[in-house]
Amino acid sequence: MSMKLKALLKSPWVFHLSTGSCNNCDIEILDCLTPRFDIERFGMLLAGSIKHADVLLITGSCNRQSVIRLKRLYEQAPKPCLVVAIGECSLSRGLFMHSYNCPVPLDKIIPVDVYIPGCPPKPEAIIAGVVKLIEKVKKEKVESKK
Amino acid sequence: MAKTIVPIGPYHPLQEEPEFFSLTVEGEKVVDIDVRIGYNHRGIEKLSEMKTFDQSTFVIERICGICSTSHPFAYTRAVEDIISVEVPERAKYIRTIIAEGERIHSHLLWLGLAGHFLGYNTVYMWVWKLREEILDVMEILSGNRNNYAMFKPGGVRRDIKQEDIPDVIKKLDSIIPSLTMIKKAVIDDPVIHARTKGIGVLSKEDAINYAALGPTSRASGVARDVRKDAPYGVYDKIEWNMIVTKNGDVFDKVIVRILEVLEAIKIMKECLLTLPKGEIDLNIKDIPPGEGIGHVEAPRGETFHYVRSDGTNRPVRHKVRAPTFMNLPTFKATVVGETISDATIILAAIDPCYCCTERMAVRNIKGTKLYNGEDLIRLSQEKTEKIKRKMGL
Amino acid sequence: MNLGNELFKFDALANFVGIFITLFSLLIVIYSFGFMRQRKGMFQYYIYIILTLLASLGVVFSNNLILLIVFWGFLGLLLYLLIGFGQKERTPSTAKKAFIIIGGTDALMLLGLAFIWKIAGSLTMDKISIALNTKVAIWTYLCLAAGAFAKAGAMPFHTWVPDTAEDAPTPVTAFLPASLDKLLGIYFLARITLDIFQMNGAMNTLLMGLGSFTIIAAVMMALVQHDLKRLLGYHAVSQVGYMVLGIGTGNPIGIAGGLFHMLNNTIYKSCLFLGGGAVEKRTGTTDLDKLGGFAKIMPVTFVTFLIASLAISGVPPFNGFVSKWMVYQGIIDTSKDGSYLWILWLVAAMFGSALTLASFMKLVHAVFLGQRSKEQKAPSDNRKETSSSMLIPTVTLASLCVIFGVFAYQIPLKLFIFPSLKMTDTVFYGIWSPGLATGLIIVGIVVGIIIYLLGTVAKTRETEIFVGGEIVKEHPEMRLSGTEFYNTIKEMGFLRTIYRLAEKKVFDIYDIGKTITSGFNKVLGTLHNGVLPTYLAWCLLGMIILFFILLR
Amino acid sequence: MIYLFYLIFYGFLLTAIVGLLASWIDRKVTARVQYRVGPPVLQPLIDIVKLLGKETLIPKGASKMTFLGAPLAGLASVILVSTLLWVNNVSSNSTFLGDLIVVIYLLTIPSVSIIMGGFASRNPLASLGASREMKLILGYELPFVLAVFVPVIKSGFSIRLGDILNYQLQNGVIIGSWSGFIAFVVVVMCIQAKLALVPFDIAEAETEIVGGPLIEYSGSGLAVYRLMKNMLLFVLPFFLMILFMGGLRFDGIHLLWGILKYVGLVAIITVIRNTNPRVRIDQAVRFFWGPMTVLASISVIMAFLGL
Amino acid sequence: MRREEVIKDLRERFKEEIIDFFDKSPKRVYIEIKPEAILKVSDYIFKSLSARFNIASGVDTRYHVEILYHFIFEDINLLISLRVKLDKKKLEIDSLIPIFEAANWIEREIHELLGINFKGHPDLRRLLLSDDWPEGIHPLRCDYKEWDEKAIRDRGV
Repeated sequence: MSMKLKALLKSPWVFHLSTGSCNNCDIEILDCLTPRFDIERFGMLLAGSIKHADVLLITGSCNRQSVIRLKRLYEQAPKPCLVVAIGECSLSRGLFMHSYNCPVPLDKIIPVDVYIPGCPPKPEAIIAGVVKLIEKVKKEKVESKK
Repeated sequence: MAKTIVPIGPYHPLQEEPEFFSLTVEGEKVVDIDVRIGYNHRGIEKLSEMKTFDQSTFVIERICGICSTSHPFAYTRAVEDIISVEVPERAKYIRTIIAEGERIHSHLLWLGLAGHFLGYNTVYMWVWKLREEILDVMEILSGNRNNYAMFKPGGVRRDIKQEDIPDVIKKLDSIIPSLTMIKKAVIDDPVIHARTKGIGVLSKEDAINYAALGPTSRASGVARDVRKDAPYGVYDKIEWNMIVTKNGDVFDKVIVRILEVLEAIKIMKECLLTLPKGEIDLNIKDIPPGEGIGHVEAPRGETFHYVRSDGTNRPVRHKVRAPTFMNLPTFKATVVGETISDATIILAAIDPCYCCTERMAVRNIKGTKLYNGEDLIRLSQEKTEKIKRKMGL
Repeated sequence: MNLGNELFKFDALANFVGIFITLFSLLIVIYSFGFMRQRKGMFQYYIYIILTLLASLGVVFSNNLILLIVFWGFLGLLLYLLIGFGQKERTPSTAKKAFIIIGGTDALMLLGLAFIWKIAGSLTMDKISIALNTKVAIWTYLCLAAGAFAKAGAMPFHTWVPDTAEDAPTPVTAFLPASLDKLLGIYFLARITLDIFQMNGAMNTLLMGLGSFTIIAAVMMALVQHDLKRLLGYHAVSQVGYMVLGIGTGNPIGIAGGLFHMLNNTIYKSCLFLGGGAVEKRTGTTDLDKLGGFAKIMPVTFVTFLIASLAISGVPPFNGFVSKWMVYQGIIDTSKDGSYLWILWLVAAMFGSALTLASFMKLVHAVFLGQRSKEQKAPSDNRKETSSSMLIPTVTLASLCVIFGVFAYQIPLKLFIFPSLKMTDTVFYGIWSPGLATGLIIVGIVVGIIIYLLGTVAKTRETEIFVGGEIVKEHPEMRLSGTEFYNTIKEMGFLRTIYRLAEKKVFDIYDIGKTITSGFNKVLGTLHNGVLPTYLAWCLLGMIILFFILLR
Repeated sequence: MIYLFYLIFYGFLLTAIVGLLASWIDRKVTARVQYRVGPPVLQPLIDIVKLLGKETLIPKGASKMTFLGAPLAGLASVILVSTLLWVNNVSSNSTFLGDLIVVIYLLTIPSVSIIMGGFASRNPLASLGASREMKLILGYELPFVLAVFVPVIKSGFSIRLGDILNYQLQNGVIIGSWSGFIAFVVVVMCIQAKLALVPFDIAEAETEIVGGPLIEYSGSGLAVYRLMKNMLLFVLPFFLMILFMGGLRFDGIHLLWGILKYVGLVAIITVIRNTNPRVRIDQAVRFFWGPMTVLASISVIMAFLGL
Repeated sequence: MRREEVIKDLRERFKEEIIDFFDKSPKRVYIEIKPEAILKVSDYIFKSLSARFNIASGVDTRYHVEILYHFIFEDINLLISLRVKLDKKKLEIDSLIPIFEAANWIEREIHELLGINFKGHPDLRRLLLSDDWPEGIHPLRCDYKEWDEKAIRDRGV
């Protein structure tokens, strides 16, 4: 594995995108920064601009207004850029599947690497999810080398 | 002169939720402001009309993660208003306890975020550390950190175990000294004074004209609180004070919220200590035709639900009005004339909650089975446990 | 002794100024081919330019003060005529204003000349040497300095410069107020200060005070301007402050710095005006609100403009830094005389430099960077750069900025400045070695480039800007023109009052004069109401007063 | 040639290493203040290496040259400044006269490079942030220049850093005198602003304008900016040490002292950063033009009086 | 003013305008009034009786579109809901903005979700629905049907 990829896994800066959520997942993401969980231990930071982001944490049920912007934002993110869907809403839209304003699930819009279920997932689950993401990337790299 | 718009949002670190503010500026001064919401609209009112009265509670809970008690509270009260029943005494106490717990965690959340917005990350971290304690308390009481799923029309879903109460009270007591310390640190800091005093003043007239609610209006000297005006739960049986200040600036809003947290801890403790024994649920089966209104004081102000039933097991119409819906338009009165830096904190000062404002709609389509909130929570908890085990935590 | 030697002289200072006057005239003529194309009266225009060149050379090389003043006055007239080529409504009144201020100070100079004749009995420059110990001598010096100040545009005679900059055609502004008038004004100031008079401490302090004040006041005005050329015009004023400051130090390095700054200023200021003119030619406006985003369309103009901006802001390694640095050295040297005021001048100069940087950052943003305005978004316009006749001068000047900065010691100082001051480099008590520093900066940049190459800079991707995820195209107003960047400072405490007064032109010597004159007119005018009995009454009153005085 | 050696080894490599370490100290102390654990030691380096591996994005329609060139200019100037400082410390007699002014000028270039980068981004928020940065420069430049001249006055009107160091070697550190101490306080505040840390991180205010000038930077450009900022975290306190605290000496116990001084300065900066909310830009400018300038003037007058 | 007085006052003052009066419970009163009178009645309630405007809610019943304006009298803990029934052919009513600003957003919301035109509203822009939502489709109407063919309504697993 190259140095740069190793570094990416050791300092994933996350950007948080809410596409019509109930706020709980978003707050749990913020919670991850706070003393009890402190994701800065793993080198994770919450980035303000999407151009600094390595990992997009996406919450919410992808409503119509967000979907248009979400696609554009994904374009704007520098690659390699990983996507994590957080919470039931972004997995399958959960309760909101039949809402007139939530037409498509997230993975039909942009490719998703890791799903973290829960409503809302606990901060531990979010951290574990991001750790899984790292493992997944590592594995993919190893496999592609074979 | 050319019009210049500075965008704030939709995906802005200022807000967890997406909203788009366009500030028309001259230099750093804001001369006009407009907002485009709708990034969070999920059509909950419609969805609620697709579900049974009981299922609706879960959808209503997911209107907003922070107000996940106020909305079901107001909704259940609206349904009970249709039937014209009173819930059992113990259920009332439990409801009050959960509602106040939510108030504490919501206000602490806001206080931390306000510190974050001002670049005072130390306050943010300290307050959120404190907030974790409250979440622990809520986890002990309801089993969940958020989305407590405690409410149902006619009562509460789960009981509070008697053996948990001493623990909870100890935890609540342990919060007070740290909170007092933070209160002092915030109230006495000269830089915070410089940043918040006299900023974003909402006059009393404006507060009435915009029908502002909750701490926003109480900071402007409008002494309105549903808990006092139209007592529900056990607020009429317990001694507590309404916090009102006069100036209506950001600083007063901070003060109101901090003091309300202390009040809420007081109420919660008293409720826990005087919790009566008895039933917790009426087991309501049928809802007669009619319409009902329920309104409660959420952390951000009055939450208002209107439910109409036609005798079937689904609501015909369910109208949700969150406090932010009324508070947010006040920015026209508060932001104009201030600088961009101030605009952000003023916008934050009403503690906006857009997911409430934009409600998801709740309505059932026949023949489809949906997961309800409890399922989701169960799934997530199992998942978390699995992950925990795997990680060896 | 022949008449030629009596009337003209060709010493190093005059030669050096003469060379650059010729160079600038050449560049301006080349530029005008492009800029003034398809305008009327171009024949006269070029005639005036050539006459200006000749008159300027006359000023520089004349050894006789009378001859000098004749050329000097002639220049004023030519300035008036050249401003008249502007196409704005206000142009005539601007031309009048410039003419009156310069003409007025010319009169002061004549007065000074008369004094000199009285004191020294000669008007041949290299024969006069007056000590500033009598009142008359001081007044003489002040009268002559006023002329130099008005020409160069130092405070308090500066007010014609910004107006001219805004209303005159750009080549004219670049030609006269920005380059020739600076050269001539400071040349004359250097002449009277160095050769004709022997300065004393008090006069030096006055000069330095005026210089510092000019720097700060003018640049503060420049900070809040909305018009490209007017902003540059205020800088044309503020830079004079450094030259006056340098000459006022009275020690060799300071004077050398002042003269070098004069040269540098003309280079980058003309470059700025010409670059601004290129933008004006292309867009038809100089309103900063309506410009923006030209860096991609006019890259060459942008680079030259940027170099000149950094040079004027005194960013190393460009030429502006070297001369400013010499001026600073000169100021610190004055501490040897036991003066404590030097720190005031030094701080003013250094802070002025920061303010200059600020206003140029604003300018560069408003014109070349940032987003394009609605007015300039017309898709039909696919032209790239401006014509080559407009590019040659700017590129030449910009490269001069770099060369004179990097090889400051080897080329301009050694060839022009030191000989004209008759000093050797041993006078220097410490020299910044720009060549070495540039080398090190280049190495630093190479280090940066190596870091870049380690990264992925080779394959870049263009994306939309991130404004929080909103779609920018739907909000064309979502751009900052930059004109209001410094409103915060403008609205700060006492500055607000000063700015407000300045907007009312309270500090404009021309307007003060106008107010006084028109006030007199008004008073006198009310007396003439055309009614016969009133006049009779006045007559009677006058007679009574006369009788009273006479018969008392 | 000796300069080239200094530049590569001291100016760039050593500064970068110490700067990255200092950045880690800053983050770690911040985390400890906030009851957190904080990042591992190599985190700042890892961040930069990671950024180098990321894609470099350029905003549509922006001038690529300016956008990518601005970080380089900033980095180069920081390297140059740090070289000058090191040369002064290592062999204090081999520098040229007037290098203090050169250093003061060069120290504004990193900010200017950030401003240019922000302007070149074509982003309204970046423009706003860059304009704030410029206003901040205007604000702190006045007291900074005034306060920096206190050591100059004290050391007998020499504007050579080496002379100031030698003076302190013989007569004790400048911070030991009253005027020196006041000037030191002023310069610390100015350095806080130069480093764009709270309470003066107005230009990059995350929660207002999303990182301001750096909003559009990604990949290599951001890496260079971050490296530059980390190096500044060494260069500026080091400059302060030379002016007020006798610089860094390499003989035995003095080296330890020097390191302690440096760590102490970084700690002061971190503590200021963690105990204040961000101020508004007009408040910041007012703060610098008001109290700070007055303090700096007082220290200058006191220095003239020999206090 | 006590509860009875308020009710009596309203009943007498607006005899003409009141169609139906329903005294549901001590805290809830529903008054149906003519649509034309909404400005007059709410002006009196808000300004003279100084009640607080809670919210308006629209309901699409099969025959009419109803709008309920909820006012709360906080001192006496009474919630009065003014009900207006609008004919489906002519969905128009006066805007309440001249009386209080608070009606601004809710009218915009009802306008887009139910398609009611508020006369005199200064800007009836979109509030909640997305930019690409088609004109003339109102999700809270009874006859609302899925219009987006691309929408996926299953779990997709």
